[in-house]
Amino acid sequence: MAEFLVGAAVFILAMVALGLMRILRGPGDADRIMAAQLLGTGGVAAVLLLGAASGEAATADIALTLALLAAFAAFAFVKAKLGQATGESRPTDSQ
Amino acid sequence: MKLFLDLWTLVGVLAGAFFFFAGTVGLLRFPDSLTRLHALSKADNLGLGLVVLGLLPQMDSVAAGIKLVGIWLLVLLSGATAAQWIARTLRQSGPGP
Amino acid sequence: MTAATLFGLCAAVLIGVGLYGLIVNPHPLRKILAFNVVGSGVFLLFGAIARRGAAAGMGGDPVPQALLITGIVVAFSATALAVALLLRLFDVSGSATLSSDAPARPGTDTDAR
Amino acid sequence: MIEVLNFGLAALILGLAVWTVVAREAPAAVVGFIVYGLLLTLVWLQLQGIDVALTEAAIGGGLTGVLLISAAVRLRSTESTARAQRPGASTRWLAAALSAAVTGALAICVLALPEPAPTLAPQVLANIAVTEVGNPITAVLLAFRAMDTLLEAIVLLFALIGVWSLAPDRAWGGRPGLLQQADGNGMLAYVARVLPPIGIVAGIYIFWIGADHPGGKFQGATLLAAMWLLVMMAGLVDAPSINRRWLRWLLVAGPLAFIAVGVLGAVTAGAFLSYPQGYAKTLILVIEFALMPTLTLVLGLMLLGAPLRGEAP
Repeated sequence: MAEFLVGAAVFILAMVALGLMRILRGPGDADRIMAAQLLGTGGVAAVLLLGAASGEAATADIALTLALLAAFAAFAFVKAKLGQATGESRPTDSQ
Repeated sequence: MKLFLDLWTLVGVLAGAFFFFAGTVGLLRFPDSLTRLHALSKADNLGLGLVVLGLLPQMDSVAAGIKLVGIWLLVLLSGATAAQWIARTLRQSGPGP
Repeated sequence: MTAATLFGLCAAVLIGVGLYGLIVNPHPLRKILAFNVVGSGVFLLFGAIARRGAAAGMGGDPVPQALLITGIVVAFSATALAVALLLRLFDVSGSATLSSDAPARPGTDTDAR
Repeated sequence: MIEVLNFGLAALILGLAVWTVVAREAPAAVVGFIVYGLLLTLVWLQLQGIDVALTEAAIGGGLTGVLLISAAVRLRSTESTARAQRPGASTRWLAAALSAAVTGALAICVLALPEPAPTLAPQVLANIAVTEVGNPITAVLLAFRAMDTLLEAIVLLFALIGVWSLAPDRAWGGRPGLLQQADGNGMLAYVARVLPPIGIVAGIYIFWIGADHPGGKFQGATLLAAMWLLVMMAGLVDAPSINRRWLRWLLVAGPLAFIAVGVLGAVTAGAFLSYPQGYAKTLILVIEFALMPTLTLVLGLMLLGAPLRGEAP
């Protein structure tokens, strides 16, 4: 069973790694963030599969941390992007 | 019983892996950013969900299983929000090619 | 090849790649990124050495592993300070360059005048 | 199958490192770096460093990503000038040669590492019973090498003071970061109400199990800081002014408690930071509890950056 679980982790990682081609191709930053998002989810799945294969219970906590922080980069990116688009100026520049 | 549980894991994990495959194909092949976003959410929701479902019988305790499901729910919540937010920036700048 | 040797060699290449980026990329933010690549390479090298020290039923030598945790947190604080410096430079001069002859946007900040 | 996984991971992180260095645009490079941090978590797992993997997942993938992506988007306009300053071919070749030499030397060192490898694991195992904690990493961090951890906490504090000192004069003592408008769409505000309760519980849980299992104050504090940032990002609360007295006291409380325990050790057990017989675990817990809010605040405030807005509303 352990061998199968590791194999599944390898397959999922290989798949999401192919998705990283989107980081190379773009065209926009949003597409790149999407690829990172996909790899984040794939990473959570891989950590869980490897943890089940090795029987190490603590790996679930790593997956938990990844899951909690998975979308933070995307939030920060959108926030910065929207801030720029609406012309939100830094106060230092406006005075 | 052991055989049935292992079979359950096999089917669940394979089905999950398939959705990751589908998500990647969509991310690479779909023509514009919004459709690619759609493909991405499938991997988030179903791919990880099915992997978690498949792994449940392999857990030692009920608490470990609950934690697993909790992780999936967290990814669902933040993934859905991130997708909605990315869509907002896309809409603002107009859908790209 | 053991995992420790494989990732040790991988770390050596990471340090080289990061060093190249640190020298060649003129943009400060890219230099910070490259520096972080060098840093993670050093950490990985240390981690590979820790893994080789597996003994007494532990998967790796716990002393270097504990130092790695310290190192990762300190590296983050250094990165945060560097980014804050860079953003301040951008606010004051309107550009983010390390070269002294670059055109600066004068008088954008009350302190700069 | 494990070999396939290890080789695949090594190839992926190398590819992403190269991408981070050569990508044309900074945001694209930063996204590459975020993914790189995520994959490093898996590498740490393969190297049996679960505690390190947890730290990397929290800081390498999470906080650093947020810090760098915001900076990259903001500095977008400066990239074209920087591109024009790219050094000539001869410099690039020299840099490549230098980097290759460094890599080669390190690779030789890796292959020539002594066999059997030196290790301190048996010593840790022999002495861990004295500290009464079950996680060897925690024992190293807070008993055997407690001095390092104390200095680290102080370094973090100094880095924060460094960030703050970059404030324009009139904003000194004000609120750090930009004013975040409340999210009109409501989606982020929704997540910022639902996620933090779970995240705070998870952060305290990871902090608490750190005594006996992988986990600890750094990882837990990172999660708490991230939840705080989320609430601020959604505009639900504003960042505190940095001249608030409670804030400053909490920032120094951790290191001060640590030093106090150290001095106590000097008086009762004969050396700075040594714990009197039978009180090791209690004192370790005191230090950890005092450091937790300090670390949370320092990590969160460092991401917010220098104060930019004056005290006035």
